[in-house]
Amino acid sequence: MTSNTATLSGSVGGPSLWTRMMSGHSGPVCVVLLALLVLWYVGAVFMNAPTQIDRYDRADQTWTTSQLIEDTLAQERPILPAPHQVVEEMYKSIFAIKITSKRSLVYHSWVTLSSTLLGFSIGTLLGIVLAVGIVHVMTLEKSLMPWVISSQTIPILAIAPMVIVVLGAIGIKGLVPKAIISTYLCFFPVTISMVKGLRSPQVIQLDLMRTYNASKWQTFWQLRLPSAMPYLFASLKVAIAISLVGAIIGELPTGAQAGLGARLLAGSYYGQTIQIWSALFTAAFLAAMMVVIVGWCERRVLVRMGVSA
Amino acid sequence: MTQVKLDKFCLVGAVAALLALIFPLAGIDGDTGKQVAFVGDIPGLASAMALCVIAGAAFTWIGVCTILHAGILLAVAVFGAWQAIDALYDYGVAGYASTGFWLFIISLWAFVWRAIDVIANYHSLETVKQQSANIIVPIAFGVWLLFVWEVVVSGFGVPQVLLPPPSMIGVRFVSSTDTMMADFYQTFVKAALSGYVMGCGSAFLVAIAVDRVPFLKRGLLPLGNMVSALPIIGVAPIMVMWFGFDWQSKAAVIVIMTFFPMLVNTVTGLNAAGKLEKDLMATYASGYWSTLFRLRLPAAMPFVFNALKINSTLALIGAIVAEFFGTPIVGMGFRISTEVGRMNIDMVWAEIALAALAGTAFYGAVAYVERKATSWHPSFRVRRH
Amino acid sequence: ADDVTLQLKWVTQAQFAGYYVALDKGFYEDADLNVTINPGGPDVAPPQVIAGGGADVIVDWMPSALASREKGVPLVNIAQPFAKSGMMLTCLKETGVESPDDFPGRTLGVWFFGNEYPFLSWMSKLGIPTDGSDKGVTVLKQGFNVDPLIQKQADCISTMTYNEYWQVIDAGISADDLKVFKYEDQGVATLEDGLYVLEDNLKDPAFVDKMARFVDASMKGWMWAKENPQDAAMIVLDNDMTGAQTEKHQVRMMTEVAKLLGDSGALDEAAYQRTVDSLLSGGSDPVITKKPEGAWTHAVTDKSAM
Amino acid sequence: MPASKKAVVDIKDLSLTFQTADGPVYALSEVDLTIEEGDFVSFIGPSGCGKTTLLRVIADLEKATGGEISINGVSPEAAREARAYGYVFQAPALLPWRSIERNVTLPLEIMDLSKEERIKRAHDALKLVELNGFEKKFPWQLSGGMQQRASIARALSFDADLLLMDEPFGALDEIVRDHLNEQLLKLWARTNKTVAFVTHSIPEAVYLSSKIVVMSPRPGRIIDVIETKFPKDRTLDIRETPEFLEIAHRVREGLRAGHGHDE
Amino acid sequence: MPASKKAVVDIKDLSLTFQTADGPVYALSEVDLTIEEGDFVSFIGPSGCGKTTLLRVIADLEKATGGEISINGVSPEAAREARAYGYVFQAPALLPWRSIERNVTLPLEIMDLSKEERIKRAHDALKLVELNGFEKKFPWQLSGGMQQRASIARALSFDADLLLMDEPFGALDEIVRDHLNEQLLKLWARTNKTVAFVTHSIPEAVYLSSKIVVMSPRPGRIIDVIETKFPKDRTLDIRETPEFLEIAHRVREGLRAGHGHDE
Ligand SMILES: Nc1ncnc2c1ncn2[C@@H]1O[C@H](COP(=O)(O)OP(=O)(O)OP(=O)(O)O)[C@@H](O)[C@H]1O
Ligand SMILES: Nc1ncnc2c1ncn2[C@@H]1O[C@H](COP(=O)(O)OP(=O)(O)OP(=O)(O)O)[C@@H](O)[C@H]1O
Ligand SMILES: Cc1ncc(C[n+]2csc(CCO)c2C)c(N)n1
Ligand SMILES: [Mg+2]
Ligand SMILES: [Mg+2]
Repeated sequence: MTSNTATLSGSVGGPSLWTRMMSGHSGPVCVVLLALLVLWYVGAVFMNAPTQIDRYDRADQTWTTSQLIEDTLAQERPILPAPHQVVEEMYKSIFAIKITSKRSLVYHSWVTLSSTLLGFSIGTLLGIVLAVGIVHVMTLEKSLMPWVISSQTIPILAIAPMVIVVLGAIGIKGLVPKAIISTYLCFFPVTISMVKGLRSPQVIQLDLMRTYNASKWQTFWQLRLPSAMPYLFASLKVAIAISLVGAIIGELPTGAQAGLGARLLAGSYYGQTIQIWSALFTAAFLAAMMVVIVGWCERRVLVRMGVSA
Repeated sequence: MTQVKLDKFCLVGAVAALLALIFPLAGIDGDTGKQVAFVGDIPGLASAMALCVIAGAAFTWIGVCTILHAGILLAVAVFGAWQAIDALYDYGVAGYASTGFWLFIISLWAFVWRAIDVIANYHSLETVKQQSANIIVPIAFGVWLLFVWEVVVSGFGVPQVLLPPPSMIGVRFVSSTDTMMADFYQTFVKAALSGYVMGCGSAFLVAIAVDRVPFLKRGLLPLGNMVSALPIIGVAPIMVMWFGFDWQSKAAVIVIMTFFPMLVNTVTGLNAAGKLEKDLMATYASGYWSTLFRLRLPAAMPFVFNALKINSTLALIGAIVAEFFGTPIVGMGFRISTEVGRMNIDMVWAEIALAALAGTAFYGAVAYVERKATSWHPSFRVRRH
Repeated sequence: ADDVTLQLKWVTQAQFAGYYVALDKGFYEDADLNVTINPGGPDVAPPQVIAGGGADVIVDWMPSALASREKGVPLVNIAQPFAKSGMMLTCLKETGVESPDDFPGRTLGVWFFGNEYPFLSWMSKLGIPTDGSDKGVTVLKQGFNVDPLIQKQADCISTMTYNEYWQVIDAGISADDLKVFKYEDQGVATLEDGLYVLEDNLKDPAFVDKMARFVDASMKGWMWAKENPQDAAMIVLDNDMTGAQTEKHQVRMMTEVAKLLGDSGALDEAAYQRTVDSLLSGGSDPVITKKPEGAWTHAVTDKSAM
Repeated sequence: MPASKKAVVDIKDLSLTFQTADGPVYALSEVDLTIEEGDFVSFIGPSGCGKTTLLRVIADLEKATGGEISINGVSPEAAREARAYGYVFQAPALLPWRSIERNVTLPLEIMDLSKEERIKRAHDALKLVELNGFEKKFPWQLSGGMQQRASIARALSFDADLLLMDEPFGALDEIVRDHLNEQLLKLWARTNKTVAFVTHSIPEAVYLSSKIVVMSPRPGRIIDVIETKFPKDRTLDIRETPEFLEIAHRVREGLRAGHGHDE
Repeated sequence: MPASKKAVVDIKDLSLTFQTADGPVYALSEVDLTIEEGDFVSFIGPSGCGKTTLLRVIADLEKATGGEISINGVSPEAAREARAYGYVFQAPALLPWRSIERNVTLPLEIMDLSKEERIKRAHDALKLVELNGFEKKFPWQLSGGMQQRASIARALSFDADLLLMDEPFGALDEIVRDHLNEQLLKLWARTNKTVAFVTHSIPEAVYLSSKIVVMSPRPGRIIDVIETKFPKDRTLDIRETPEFLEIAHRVREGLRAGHGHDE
């Protein structure tokens, strides 16, 4: 790291770039990434070593440590694939292949992303609507809330096939069933947070609206919703990640024909760890991108709401 | 005010019950070509419908004002529900239910909803009364949901391999307690709880570390997003590969699932303290840790509990789902996937019910602690408006 | 053309090559059928799908189909393309497992989700408890792949002759290092991939006719696939939406699957009887409790033979 | 009391007890009071004696636990629903995500006034409290006194017939305070509004009011009601009149008695 | 000025500009001021003139954009870290999750005092502001004035040599205010503390201070510094002395000039 610092600052003639980089996001991310990368390589060597040694033994082959390290990082089905293997696979399946091809991760990402986005939109809407109902209607709070919670304790993977079958039987196929499963998973964090957020206005602020005899609706728009914004965005970041997971889960019972879920499944079915990891990383990357977008919206909204930087 | 306010729900209930008496109760049997059953043949059901018409009409006028009224409505509804079940199973309406039957169910729905509404808005200074009202509402609502489920499944003749009626699930639940206890111990106690504690705990600590070291905040948080988004079904096989078949791999999956919600909420919460309060601490030259414990953590608590609540449900789901990818032959997830394959869907639902029960209780416990720990938060105060 | 929806038991692979070939080569079209093939997966239960109206005909294993029949899904076998079982238990030689006598105390990987019946009846025939006790075996619910064997989390795992076995080989373990127990050889084989429909539908002659044409065309597909394993594998690959299958693996699978196929699609009554007996003899926990009635018919295969 | 005058606030034997974790707090007890149309009533009393609570009961923000109260002949709830009053809270209670201007237009939005009307009213009200030029600032960019003034502007823009003001000028310097006192008096003289006004300043109370209510603490009671006879269009000069000083003295004595009562 | 006295606060040509979305706000400009040990300095000026800002700069809660400032000879930051001052904010700033007593003991906890010592000091401070009996209540169960007093008690219990008080008595009635004025004077006379005190009340400023700083707004400037010659152990009687009235007049004139300057 230190030599890195030296060359970097030396080459641009001053420490300013370095400090500027480190005070932004990219610099720290790179450093942390680098650290993780090193850890990962070490981990890969250690986790893959036993099977590799096993293989040497079976082949009655003698081996040296450097050879071992080299081989553990180049296995076909490693327990933990090395970063460069994953990158290589991702490069192959993202850039080296036509994006319309079934082997292109871009194609599969798009399949998953479309149901994620649909599910996320419906889920967010549903989550907010439920929260609004719960905050405003005492009966709903007392009767519905416990069941909303219970609904989340139902293992979705168990009922996803039944959902798909039932929806399929009434003619709903394709994108929608997957989106529904994604909705089911992601509406909950939104509901919980929004219930909290919509109840977070100060007592005096609620009193103020009351003196205006503001309708529930007006109090909602003018006071409750703005106060709930920090809660909403925190939950949206969680929800978008979860809705991606939901979309992937939804892909399994449809015969896992396409999408990142199908890739994951096919990968684990054939023990192709590299394929699993590259699908996994693509999914994580997608989610991170979406979280970044939500974060960007959050900042825009907060700035409009006059929150100081 | 001289004008009488008509109670809409009771009106709907009365009218629906009246129509239920007129419309056919059941459809035509495909084999015999005859109507399956008539209201006239079932005295219990007929009287229940008549009762609904009378009670509905009466309450439409006088309104449902007191707990006693609500109780009477509930009692009428319970009697009606009992008769409806009777008609389904003893008079062969199951699978052939028609307009009349469903109208009757709608009538019952109107009564139940109105009664629940009244009880939910009940206020009493006596805590015992208030609390029993608070408990009755979700239970009545839940029992009602189960009833609707039973009636819809039986009434439409849904194949039980798709969705069994709750009565069947209940029988299964009671008759397989041994298996279910073992599954529960494996999945909930061993896997879910330990994963939850480790996941939430580590995320909390990381959140504090991230907050303490701005470098990490900027470097780790964006990557944390990515970890959270690792889809469980991709991670679970890997965890089984790494940590073996037993509960440890499930706990690992849960750690990954619960980590991010906790991280995001805690980091958000740590920034929730007001500017004035921060200034106050600054005037005391309060050190980092002192400010953390005295100001920022208390202010963060509402957010932290948010995450704890969300995670309480995620943990159980995670444990169950992870068991789909390899387990010893015990556990709720194992049982669910195996029994689906065996077409024992009632057992599947019994396990799901157990999961829901455990998860809800878990959530309830967290919510209870939240209420105790953050009673100062505006959301727990002043609920008059 | 008549619409037919076929629900497979597993993902798109050469195990189902016959149907894909029939679709691809226009055999179905020739029979005036408009066939949709839905792949299955680890959590798709074909009996559930057909009961929910999601398919007209399904591919299932007989133990699972008969168990479902007892649970109220009236499945009837109308054809049995696979005459032989491809199930095996594959052990690492180095663990010292030589014969079934060595099983007690071992950890065995087993597929569940309705695929555990053959294993359970085998164990009950051997008199080995599966509860993890000293004299019994410890059973693991095996996941999707062969990792438990390679990582030595299990002494033996379930494999199919046409699939997982080759994955073990691909993982760098030579055939010499493995000890396999074929269910066929152990005399506990049960019938695998067959075609099943709902009993009620068979009352309708038009449906029987449709199925006859379907089975006929499917068997044509199977015969073509058997003769042209290379091309059949390519057709399967074309139909694999995940893009995850490899040509090498599918060709090999096709070759192996071909060895399991029967001469005609008709169910062999003797084999049926053997399966039923094996399932009934499941000790304290038999897979089915009574002899099934009307669980198969030759009505369809007879008609297609004409 | 001429019978022709309409009672805007009519309180009989009002009491209010807060239930807290460590026992009840008797905030108000045996309060009898009539505020007539066009009255300017000041409430004065030791800190914690129940002034805010009384105003909150009038505004239907708190429910009395005993006694009777009617506003314009109807219940406080009905009065609130008819938007019968404007309220200035003791704390500014500005919404942090709205600029000052939009904080002032908030009640007008809720009343569904047209945009021009809102802007116009906000502009006038802000000018009255000398905050013109700060329309686009956010609350946290204002000093304490300026926030207080913004909240006064908000209540004034609302233009209700009954004004409930809880220490509106507490955080202001003498000059601004005098100026606002004057403006308030003018407004009162011009519009025949009824004002209930909490203050801690005896001169302010005497200068502004037609009636001064002196309260004593725990439980909050009314211990003196003093009517002043100054004309509505009074000026600051009256502060030097003996009548003024006499009333101020009486109020001070009442206050002192209230304190003695407590400690 | 006797050279022997130590300068506690030393400000030279201080200026502070806030950058806001719609242009800079000049909050302070060319401020020169020395506060010596044992001084009681009152700041008075129109609302929004920069009094709070100045106190915040002294407390190192805001960084000056120009000029120099030292506290006890060191930078404000170092002074803050040495816990050189106690600060009473314009708003009460009580933590909602702590009872009144625990709000008062908060700084003492931070200073790691023993539990008995904390309770004792909190008890004394609460007694001083007449809040005994409210130890176990939570902030939202207190009236506005009581909250303000709780925050004063918190600052007093801290017992720093320099007290920064931003309108501490704004929300209090005359009697309590007089009482607290007296207590504060006693404390000051007894301990030789240095006090910087923002107020809007001219009599209060004159009564309490050894030095009155009159400010004018936008940009906040010091337009007059008036020294009073009353002894430290003065009583309320001095309010009737001609000297008192003269100073009060001078302050009022200064204030008025400041206002004129602006509008
Ligand atoms: N929500 C509450 N719960 C419990 N006690 C309360 C509550 N609100 C006020 N009180 C108590 O009621 C009493 C009267 O409070 P109130 O706010 O009316 O005083 P006030 O006259 O406005 O005082 P101040 O001049 O300080 O604002 C106080 O003793 C206070 O502690
Ligand atoms: N954070 C900020 N951003 C922008 N402007 C600010 C900020 N804080 C204060 N100001 C401006 O600085 C000026 C001085 O504010 P300050 O709070 O010091 O006034 P003050 O003298 O304490 O007034 P008051 O007596 O009303 O409390 C005001 O015009 C205010 O609008
Ligand atoms: C969860 C799970 N269940 C079964 C199999 C095994 N499998 C692979 S192909 C096949 C035949 C189906 O036609 C079977 C049973 C598995 N790998 N994972
Ligand atoms: Mg008050
Ligand atoms: Mg100020």
